[in-house]
Amino acid sequence: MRSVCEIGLKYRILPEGDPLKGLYLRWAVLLSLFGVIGLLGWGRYNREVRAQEPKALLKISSGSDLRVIGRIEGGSLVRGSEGKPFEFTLSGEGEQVSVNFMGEDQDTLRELKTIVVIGSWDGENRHFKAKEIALIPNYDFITWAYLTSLIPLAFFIFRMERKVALLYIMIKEEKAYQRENLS
Amino acid sequence: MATAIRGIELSKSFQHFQVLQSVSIEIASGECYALFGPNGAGKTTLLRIFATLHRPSAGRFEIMGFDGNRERAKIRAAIFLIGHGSYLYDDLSVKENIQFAIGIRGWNPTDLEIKKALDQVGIGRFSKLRSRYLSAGMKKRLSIAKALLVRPKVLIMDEAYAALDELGVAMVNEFIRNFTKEGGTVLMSSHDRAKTAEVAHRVGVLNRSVLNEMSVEEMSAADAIF
Amino acid sequence: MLSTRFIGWLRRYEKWFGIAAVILMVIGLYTGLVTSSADYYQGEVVRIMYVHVPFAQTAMFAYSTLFFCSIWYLWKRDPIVDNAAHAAAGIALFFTAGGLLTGSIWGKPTWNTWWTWDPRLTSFAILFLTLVGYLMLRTFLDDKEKRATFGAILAIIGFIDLPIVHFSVEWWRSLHQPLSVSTRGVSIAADMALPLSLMSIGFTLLFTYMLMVRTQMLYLEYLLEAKQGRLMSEERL
Amino acid sequence: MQFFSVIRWIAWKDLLSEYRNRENISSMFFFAINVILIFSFSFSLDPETIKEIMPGIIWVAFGFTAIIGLGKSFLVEVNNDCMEYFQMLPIPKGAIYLGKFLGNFLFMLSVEIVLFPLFVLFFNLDILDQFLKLLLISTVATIGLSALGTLFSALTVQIRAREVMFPILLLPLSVPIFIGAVEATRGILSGDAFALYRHWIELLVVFDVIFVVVSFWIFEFILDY
Repeated sequence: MRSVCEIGLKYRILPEGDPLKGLYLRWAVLLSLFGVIGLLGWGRYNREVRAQEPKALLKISSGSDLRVIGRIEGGSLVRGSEGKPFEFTLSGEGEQVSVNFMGEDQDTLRELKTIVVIGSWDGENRHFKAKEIALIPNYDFITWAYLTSLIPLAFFIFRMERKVALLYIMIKEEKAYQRENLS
Repeated sequence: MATAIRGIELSKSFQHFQVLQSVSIEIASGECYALFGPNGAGKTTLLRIFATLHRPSAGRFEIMGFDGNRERAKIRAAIFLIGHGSYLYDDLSVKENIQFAIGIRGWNPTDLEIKKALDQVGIGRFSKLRSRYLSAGMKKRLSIAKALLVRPKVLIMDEAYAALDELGVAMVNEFIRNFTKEGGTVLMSSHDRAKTAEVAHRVGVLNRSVLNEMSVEEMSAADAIF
Repeated sequence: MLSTRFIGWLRRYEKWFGIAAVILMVIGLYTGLVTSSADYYQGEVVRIMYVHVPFAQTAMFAYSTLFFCSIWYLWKRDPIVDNAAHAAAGIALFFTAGGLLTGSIWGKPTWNTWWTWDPRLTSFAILFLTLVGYLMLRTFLDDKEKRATFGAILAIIGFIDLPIVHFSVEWWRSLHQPLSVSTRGVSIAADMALPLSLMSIGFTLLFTYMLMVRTQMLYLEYLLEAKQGRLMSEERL
Repeated sequence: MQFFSVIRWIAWKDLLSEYRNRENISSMFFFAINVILIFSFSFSLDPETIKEIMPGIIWVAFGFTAIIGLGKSFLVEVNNDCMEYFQMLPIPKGAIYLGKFLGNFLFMLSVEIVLFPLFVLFFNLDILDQFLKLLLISTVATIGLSALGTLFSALTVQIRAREVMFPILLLPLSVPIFIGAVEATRGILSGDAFALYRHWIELLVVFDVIFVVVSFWIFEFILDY
């Protein structure tokens, strides 16, 4: 069994140039790449997930494909059946809008629950026609999950790579690979 | 004469500190080889490699023709180490300690044999004493008594005379003389040139992890060997 | 015996693994966060899956690597395999912690609790503790061979123990907790399967890359110390 | 038959030393008594609650006993470098493990047997008619605990921070033993039919077999690293 050191002498594995410079450059590119994806995700969130409060809804006259978040008022829910829509009052920040929803009964459709309704708004009648009901958008959990896992991961790998680069530099300076020290 | 111990280019480093560097050594059967050297020269390390307690970082060795890396069990059946450790259990008596140490090797000596061995090393009257009350010299004698009973082919003694009184040294030398006469091989380290000269056939000086061999006469004649 | 030739090989090929991992992860994150649809039951929160599942998978993968490297080390006693095992343990600890963390964050909105004594969660917690014990044991041992061997023993014992832990907790849980909170995976729609598999493969490649880098790191640390140690030994000559 | 004689010699040596100094057993025993006392002060003693928490108390006490007793079991081998002597012996090293394991198992079990009457005394438990079943569970659980504990004791005895490392390694990995033992004990104390907790005993037996075999095989590497 030969010592590790001795074998190390035979195969020159030292890098050319300054390994640290390449490292920083590489990480700058990587971070910007993942930053772009973060921005795209943020854009998608604004476009498709973020929901308005009823108060904001009252300011616009009409629109379609709107997302509104609010709580179903107690006692206001009228369950629909065959062809008849569900009717309920959605409240939030002191304002209320009446909503009707054509569709199947869902677990989420219960009194005092916070939901998101997606549909069109008729400003004159203060009436919202929902075609879909979604869950509350808890994007903060997603954000936290990604940030608390990917940022430490990046940091972990970065430190590792930096250490390797530094070690190569130190070994180069120590001249660990030169034959003269081995009898 | 057959080779009992052969070390080829042995190196050993601890924590990146190189203790031995390419040490080669060859000892014939029936020979007593004494290692000298300053403290920290690597004597104990070399002996412990031959006793299969350490693996060499580089190089290989053979004992009684068995390879030091692959046939360790066979080597272990052939060697016995008298080292710094006493290998005793404080709450067992001297006799029980011997019974245990020999019995676990697969041989149960009779009371008479144990008594004979203990008498020979001069601690026969302490055989019922718990070993926690033994002095360092008595523990050394006890180790030699074990060696007497085990009858190994190769005996490795680290600091052969340490902790022994004059009678003890004479007893050890007598033992080594008989042992080598019967064909056993002794590899020992020592600091006492005069007493070693009485039994050693060859001498090696291990200094700064390099081994220099010389004859006993050269050693006795020299002013200082390291 | 693997040798420094192996380190040279790692140095030459590591970048391809890194690049492939980054490409897959970029596409995976894009499809996962931007284009894929939300889950019918869980809503948007299901997107945590694309980071949690790969983390957990990689942790298991890293621990298996540690196990196989440990067996290999006990068999061949090759120091560089020990470096690889040590590297795998560090990476496994990181991914286990990440898996527990993301799992906890995912658990709050879906099961309305940060922690439940689910067999998988429990085995992961045990895995975490075992890895911490492994790394602590290594720091407390001075002798290089002893450190490698004792670490390998612990890794093997822990790996064998893990399925038993999982099994016993499963039995225990079926006794004490109503299984109303189902912790089984969500059914996977096609446009969810794409980002998930991309991220899984990407993380596997990333792990390979990390293992290569970290093995080099540990080996070089050893080499540097050995170099300094030899200078020390030579001063005596 | 050298294999069995090695086991016998090691166990003989451990039992004889223990008989002479009683260090291990007495420290295990008094530590466990302290745990029981503290528990009996900290919980209200109405019979229903006791039945609910008793299995936990019993196995916490036994767990601490294991940490105290097993953790020290290899100390005596290190004191005079006896580990080195074992390393140099031309015998199968697994036999040394089995010998130490046997000694540890007997110490643990004897402490547990002495402790059961104390549980009856302090907590007014009515377990005497179930004693044989409790003994069975203690035996299978203690085999697993001693198997792991003996191995980890050998692993940690030579390192710094031994007292810290031993429980850190032992406790997480012995989770299945504690789950199985507590559940089976609970089954006995609440008077369930044997079939209801039989699977826990089977789990413990499987654990015992796996870990005795694996430790036996792997112990060689601890002595001959």
